[in-house]
Amino acid sequence: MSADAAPPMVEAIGLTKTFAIPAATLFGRARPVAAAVDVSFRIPRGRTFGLVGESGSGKSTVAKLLLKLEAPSAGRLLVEGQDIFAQTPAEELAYRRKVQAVFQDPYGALSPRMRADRIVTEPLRAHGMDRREAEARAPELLRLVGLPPDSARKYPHEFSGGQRQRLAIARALSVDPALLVLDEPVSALDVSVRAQVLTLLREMQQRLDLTYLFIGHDLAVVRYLSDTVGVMYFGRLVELGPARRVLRRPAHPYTRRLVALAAGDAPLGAVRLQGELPNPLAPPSGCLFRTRCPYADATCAARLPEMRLAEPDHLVACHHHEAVAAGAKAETGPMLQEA
Amino acid sequence: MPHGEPLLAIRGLNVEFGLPARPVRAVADADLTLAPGEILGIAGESGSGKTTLCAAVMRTLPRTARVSGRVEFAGKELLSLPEREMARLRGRDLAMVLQNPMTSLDPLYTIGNQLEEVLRERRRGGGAGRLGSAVEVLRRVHLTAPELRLRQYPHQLSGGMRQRVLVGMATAAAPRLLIADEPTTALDASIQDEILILFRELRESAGTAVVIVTHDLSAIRRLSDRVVIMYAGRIVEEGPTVEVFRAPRHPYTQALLASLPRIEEEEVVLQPIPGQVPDLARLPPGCAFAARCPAAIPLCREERPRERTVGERHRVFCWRAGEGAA
Amino acid sequence: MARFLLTRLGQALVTLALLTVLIFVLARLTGDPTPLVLPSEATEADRAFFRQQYGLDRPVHEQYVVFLRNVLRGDFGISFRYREPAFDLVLAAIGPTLQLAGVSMLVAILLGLPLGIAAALRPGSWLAATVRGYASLGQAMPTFWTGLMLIFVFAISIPVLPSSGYGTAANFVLPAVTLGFYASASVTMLTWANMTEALRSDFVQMERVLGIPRRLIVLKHALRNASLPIVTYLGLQFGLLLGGAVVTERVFAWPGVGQMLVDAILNRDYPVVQAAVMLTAVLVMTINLVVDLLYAVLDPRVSRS
Amino acid sequence: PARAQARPPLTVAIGTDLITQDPCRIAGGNDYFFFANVFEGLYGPDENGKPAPLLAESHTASPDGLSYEFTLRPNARFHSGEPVTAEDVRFSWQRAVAPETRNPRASVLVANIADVEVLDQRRCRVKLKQRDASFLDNCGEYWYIISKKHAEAGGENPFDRQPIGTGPFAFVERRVRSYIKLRGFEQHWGRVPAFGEVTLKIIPDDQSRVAQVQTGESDIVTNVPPVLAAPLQRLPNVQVVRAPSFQNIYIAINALNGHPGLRRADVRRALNMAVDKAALLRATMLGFAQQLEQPCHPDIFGCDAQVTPYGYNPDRARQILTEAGFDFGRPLKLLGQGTGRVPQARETLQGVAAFLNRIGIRTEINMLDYGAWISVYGARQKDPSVDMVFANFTDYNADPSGRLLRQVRTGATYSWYSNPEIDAMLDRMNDFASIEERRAFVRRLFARLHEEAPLIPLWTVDSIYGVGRGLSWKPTPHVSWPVLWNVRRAS
Amino acid sequence: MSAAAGERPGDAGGLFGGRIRAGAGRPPLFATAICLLLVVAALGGGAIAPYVPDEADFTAILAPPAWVEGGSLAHPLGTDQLGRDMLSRLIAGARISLLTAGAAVLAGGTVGVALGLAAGYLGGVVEAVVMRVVDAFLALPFILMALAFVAALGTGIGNIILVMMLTNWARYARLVRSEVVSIKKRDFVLLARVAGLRPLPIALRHILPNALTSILVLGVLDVGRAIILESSLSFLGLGIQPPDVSWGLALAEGRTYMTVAWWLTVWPGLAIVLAVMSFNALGEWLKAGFDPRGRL
Ligand SMILES: Nc1ncnc2c1ncn2[C@@H]1O[C@H](COP(=O)(O)OP(=O)(O)OP(=O)(O)O)[C@@H](O)[C@H]1O
Ligand SMILES: Nc1ncnc2c1ncn2[C@@H]1O[C@H](COP(=O)(O)OP(=O)(O)OP(=O)(O)O)[C@@H](O)[C@H]1O
Ligand SMILES: [Mg+2]
Ligand SMILES: [Mg+2]
Repeated sequence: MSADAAPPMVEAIGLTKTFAIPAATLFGRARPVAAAVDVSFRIPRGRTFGLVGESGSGKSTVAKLLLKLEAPSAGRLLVEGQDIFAQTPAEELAYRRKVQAVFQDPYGALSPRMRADRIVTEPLRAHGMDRREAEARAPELLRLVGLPPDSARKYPHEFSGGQRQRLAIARALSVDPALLVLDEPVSALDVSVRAQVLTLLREMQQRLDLTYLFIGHDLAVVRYLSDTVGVMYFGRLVELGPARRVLRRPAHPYTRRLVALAAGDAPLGAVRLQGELPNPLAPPSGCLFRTRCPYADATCAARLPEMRLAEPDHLVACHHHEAVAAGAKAETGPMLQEA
Repeated sequence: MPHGEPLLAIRGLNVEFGLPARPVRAVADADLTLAPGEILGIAGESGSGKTTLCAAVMRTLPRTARVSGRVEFAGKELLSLPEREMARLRGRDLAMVLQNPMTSLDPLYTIGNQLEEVLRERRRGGGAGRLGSAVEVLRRVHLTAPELRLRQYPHQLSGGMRQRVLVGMATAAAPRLLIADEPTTALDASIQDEILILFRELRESAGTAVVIVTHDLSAIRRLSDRVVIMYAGRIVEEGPTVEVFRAPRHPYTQALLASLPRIEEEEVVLQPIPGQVPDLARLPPGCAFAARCPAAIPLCREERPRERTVGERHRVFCWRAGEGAA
Repeated sequence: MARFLLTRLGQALVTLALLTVLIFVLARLTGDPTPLVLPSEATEADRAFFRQQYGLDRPVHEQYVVFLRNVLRGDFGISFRYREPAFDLVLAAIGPTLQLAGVSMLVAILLGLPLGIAAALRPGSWLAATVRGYASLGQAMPTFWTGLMLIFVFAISIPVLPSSGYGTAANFVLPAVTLGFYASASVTMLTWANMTEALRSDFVQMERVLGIPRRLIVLKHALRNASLPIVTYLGLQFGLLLGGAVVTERVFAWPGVGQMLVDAILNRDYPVVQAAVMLTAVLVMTINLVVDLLYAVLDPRVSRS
Repeated sequence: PARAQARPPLTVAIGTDLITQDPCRIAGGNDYFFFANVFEGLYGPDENGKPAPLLAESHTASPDGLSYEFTLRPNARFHSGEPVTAEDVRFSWQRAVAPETRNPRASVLVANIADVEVLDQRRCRVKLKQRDASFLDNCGEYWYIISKKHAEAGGENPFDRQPIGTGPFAFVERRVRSYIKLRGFEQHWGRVPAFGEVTLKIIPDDQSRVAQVQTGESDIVTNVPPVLAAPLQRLPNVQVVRAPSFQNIYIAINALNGHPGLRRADVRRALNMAVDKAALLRATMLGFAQQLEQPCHPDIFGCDAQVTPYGYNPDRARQILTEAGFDFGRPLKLLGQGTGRVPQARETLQGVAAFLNRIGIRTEINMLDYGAWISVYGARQKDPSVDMVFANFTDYNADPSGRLLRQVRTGATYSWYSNPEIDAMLDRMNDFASIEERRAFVRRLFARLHEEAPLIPLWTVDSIYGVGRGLSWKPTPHVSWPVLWNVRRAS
Repeated sequence: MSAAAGERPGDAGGLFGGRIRAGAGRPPLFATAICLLLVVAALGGGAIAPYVPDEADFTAILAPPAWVEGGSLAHPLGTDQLGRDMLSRLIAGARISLLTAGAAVLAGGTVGVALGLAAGYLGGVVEAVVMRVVDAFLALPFILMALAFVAALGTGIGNIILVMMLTNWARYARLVRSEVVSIKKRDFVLLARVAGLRPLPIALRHILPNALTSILVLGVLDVGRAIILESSLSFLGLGIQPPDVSWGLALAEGRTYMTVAWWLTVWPGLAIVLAVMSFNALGEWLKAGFDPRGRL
């Protein structure tokens, strides 16, 4: 990463978020669930940070923290060097202009009772622009994302999924944000529509010098947009590095599986993950992946692996990555029992 | 490739929704055959009628649907079968896995209860010999700790586990035909693979024919013998999987395959299909894809393309298919 | 379990505390009881004595404190009118009301569930249309009207049932049908809506394609799933029947708490009003608590993590 | 034949439950029905409603009217079997005025008793503080004779447990708000009922109650509203029995502080002329009432004065009003009862309003529930925003003093009228030793009141009973709560 | 441009899904006609009634309807116990019945919605307080409130409305709160927060419009309920008071004449039944249209 004097757009330092799950169980007692633990990364201005990982691994939690929809349990989150959880109301308002978001579900993201022009200009209005002026900017915003100007007067249900996602992007762009949080923005879309939206996102980034936090399941898609990639497993970052390197030569056994599966042309059944998913309410000791890791041994059950440099700029949290990379580690199968 | 008497033969199937004055033809003039033990993949744009087609075969369409045509299963015409007999076929000879695994199990009963219920029904149908116990069914779908699972409720299982339970139920009696509607969409890549492997095993062990509907083209490529591509309610291309993926003949199939992310010189390349899906209630007179087709000629907009055979069991509905790939 | 119960009990206590204020204020809103309790011959001294005897001459907030203190001891005071402990009077009346509400509920369920299910199974049929008509009629007919009609038909024209009164099993029929008919209307609609939804759910589709017999699908799966909101509603409805059956009780001379409450309000008999409302409120809240527990039994998602 | 000896049961449907079983705490309402059947006084109404000796066999009054000597019947017994003694009579008075009992009704009669002397086992002397011509009349309903022994032995509330009296029916059991069971008292001194077990069912709703006699579930229903009586008459198995009552329906006029015009007697007379009572009675009461020209029924003592009825004369009424400079611009505010203790209360007031409208007076009706209504009607300070009140007043007995003192005396509970001349006459009313002298005086008083027109008398409603065909019964007239002892099986 | 493209059945996102149709299919014709008729009657009131509705005519008491023996065309639906024209009373009654029911529902709805919105969106102490009060009101017998207020304030139309409002609002508050709790977790609300909107605009612009359908449906169904409620109050003598006339009052007053003059109860009874059925049918239709899952 470049050693710019200016602070990076985003810097997360030891970010942790635990949820208490109370009422989900009528008769149980509240138990903490760690959704994100000790997550640290930086996103330079104008770049994309891709976040991948299994369902429920805490990707959206990181996104929500960045959007200030949740407050962290520990750790700091700096945007342009400023801690976003220590802001005055005025600073917060300014911050709200700087950061916008697009979510996964194109059906749920738009108020079904609002017209397109009001949807895309709502952030402007929230930041004090008067209605006439704001709505005058609607056609321009719609054009920006490739929607015809006559769509201004339509309601969300009159748009297709891909078009809705465009609307959501137009709205996010309306206040000239510097940072866009994209939480699986294309997962719900058809292959062909997905391609449309992705090209649009890339084009916008280049045109407006945007910084992206991009969350996705599809590694090819992540790779298409991202400069840096973080891999999460059960709340922790297990691998972090330049997108190409991580996705071509993964260091962590979990990432290896992901990449192998995503390759897609491997014959059916060639790559199989064994073992059990860890229970978030009673996480295993040591390395969280050991219950499914083919290389697990006693060390893994005893100690939590630290993030270590695998290569320059490429961090991995695995006790055995050198041995595995060298092909020197034999597959022992997952460790299901406690050490 | 299995030959002989087809297991399933769909002839001129039409399914309409909405007001008769302004019908939505979710499936139009579909012709399709399936041999015993064959695996068929169906892909296509969202809303192109894939689910509707499957539901028509299972006769589980909502009452508002108007169905015409013929669906023959092992020589029986299904559409005119009394509901009683149809119910007897379901589950035993014809089974289906629905689109959404998260909600396809009754949340109020244990897995064991629901599985037993299915098994009881199968035994009554006379399939007793090959059934085995509930535990065995779960073991067959590679579920860990099956005894425990039987005592658990659906919400205590992950999506992948539920999906496997459903597949186990649907395949308990080794049906002759299994229809799986997007069985893997909601799943992790790793679990996705598990399910596909299961289908393969089922065909191998019991000779079950499988129809799999999915957006995931790589799943189709790896699993199925034959593939059907649908667009706007119509089958636009059908052929052996290898051949269609190698040399797609319909411009939509070509565009669909091209829109998958591709890696060229270390860069990921995307090629979206321009334009929008047409409104099913207001289809143009000619080819529905014409408006987005780079190879469209005036004829495409005026007249609906006829079927054209371009290889062994490979047919395509495109005026320009004969001229070689566009 | 314990935690849930404690939370719910805590909430119920807060609600009860609020209720004491509401009830106290509402009772006093009705006006001065003196002219109603004392005959017109009463002298000013008689009136003053009466007020002093029941503490009505003290400032309202003091009266409230006294009331609260007594309630905490389970003492709701002496009825102005009957000069008996209000609580005993109400206790005697709550039995008949509970019985009537229970039987009506049963009638409502026995009528409403099958009708709602039948209509849900055959959308758009004449049966569904009939059920809709039935339910609308049930909602639209004031209970006094239904009750009087039933008396005319089944006690006078075809004398097979007692017209009114309380005591024997036969006495239950007409009032229970009157109330049950009214309550069954909403039970029908609710069952219909929830059954329709349950029948549309994915697991019902799944069971269909698995060849599970229709009877099982409907009765075992769809109905149980549909019953969750119905159970909640029945709890509320039961509360409504407890406090709201006044009209029916009156028409059928049912010695229940609803009628007693009306009489007490009309006679400004504060202690009885307060006792009656408190007791029904506690009952209503208890029933809703039971319903919540029942819900947890019916729905494993709630009870098992 | 042997079985016919056992006396049959009787079921009566009544409208409201008892408030108390203790005769010293009597509060009103239906309680009288119970007390009249289970208890007795020294005097009381006979079968024709006239005061007659009950527990007393005879009496003599002193010439100054301040002392009465009663002789008890030798065969008068309590339900417990004990004979009634003079000591019991004295005790009954003492308990009625005892501060612990504090019965407001005691003020009417018992308060005027200075002392009761026991002369011997069967004789006693009652001394009055003031001369009171209505004393004997009032004896019946305010001075129920109770057993000293029972009262003193019975603990805290002896009558709540077991109300022992001397009446033709003895208490058996009661289920609150459901029924009261009595039994015919065979040892009664004279009025032995023809029935064994008597059940008083409590059925509050009029229609449901009337249905009881139609279905044969009850033999008698009380308080049949006129509208339900009419169709009942046509039924083969039911007879409608009516008896004149003393329940007076009238419109009180606010002559104190309401519409200024109402302070003039000529205006009030004109209002009397404006209402077609006969038509209103036919329409609302379907004939089940006795139209009144004076403030009370002619059977009331002294209320038989020959006065000229106002008649229905709207033109004359309007003319008088115009001449009197009546302010037609200000509407008259009418207060009525919304919850029915009086049959057809709403219709009656609406009818009156309609007649007033007809002569050009605008009206505003305000209906209140009984409690709110009585708070306004009986308030010490009369509400100036009320001009007329629909009211009912039930005479206790044939003596008019009780009601006149409440209805028209200055400052009385229900008086919306004030006139020193009338007040002076009222003060003198009971102070007569000679009945004839008193009658002449009371007639004069009523004649004056007719001229003064402090109210618009309408009618006395009939007590209407539905009685099964198998029974014959002539209810005692002029009592709202008849004794059932004379119900007989029709032969 | 395709409206339905990408739209899948069951994908409409539940209660507030993308697809908003004004009702499912055609509106119920008969019900709509009845409702229109009622509105006309209510608006026209005395102007279209042939007689003054509370004018007594002692020469024509209890005249039967025109087609019954003894009836005349002067009073097509007959007259009541004071000789008042039934038709005129029905028309005048429509006004008061609908006014009281409508106003009660509107007022109760407004208060309930506002409090439910506040409770659901703000949560915390506000929610705790409001919901406990709601519980308390739901546990109070309706009849107590009605009687207490009527006894205290008298029986004017305003008071009847007030009473019905007081007995109604809690149900709305409860409904709205539960709606809000689920809506506020939806993406578009989160995104509105991301956009920098403050609580009040979010509540009013994003949450309320989406809860509106169920509120509306409850409201429409409630109008019928309120008419019945008012008639029950009249039965107890505490409803609308003369000279005002409502169907409930007419029914309650006329019920003693049931055996003498059936038309006194049948007409108002019929009016109530028709009105309630029509409102319910309209409500059902609205609900079916707004809510693909048909939740109550
Ligand atoms: N509000 C909440 N309360 C309790 N637990 C929560 C909450 N939000 C998230 N979690 C839990 O935190 C963990 C991480 O959730 P998160 O949504 O961040 O996962 P994700 O990586 O985005 O998954 P997906 O790929 O499925 O979107 C999960 O176990 C989830 O159940
Ligand atoms: N019950 C219905 N009523 C009306 N239209 C319907 C109904 N079911 C399906 N359709 C329409 O029929 C068309 C085909 O739907 P279908 O669900 O078969 O598509 P699909 O190919 O399975 O799409 P997806 O990939 O999104 O599952 C769509 O346009 C849909 O809107
Ligand atoms: Mg997520
Ligand atoms: Mg589908």
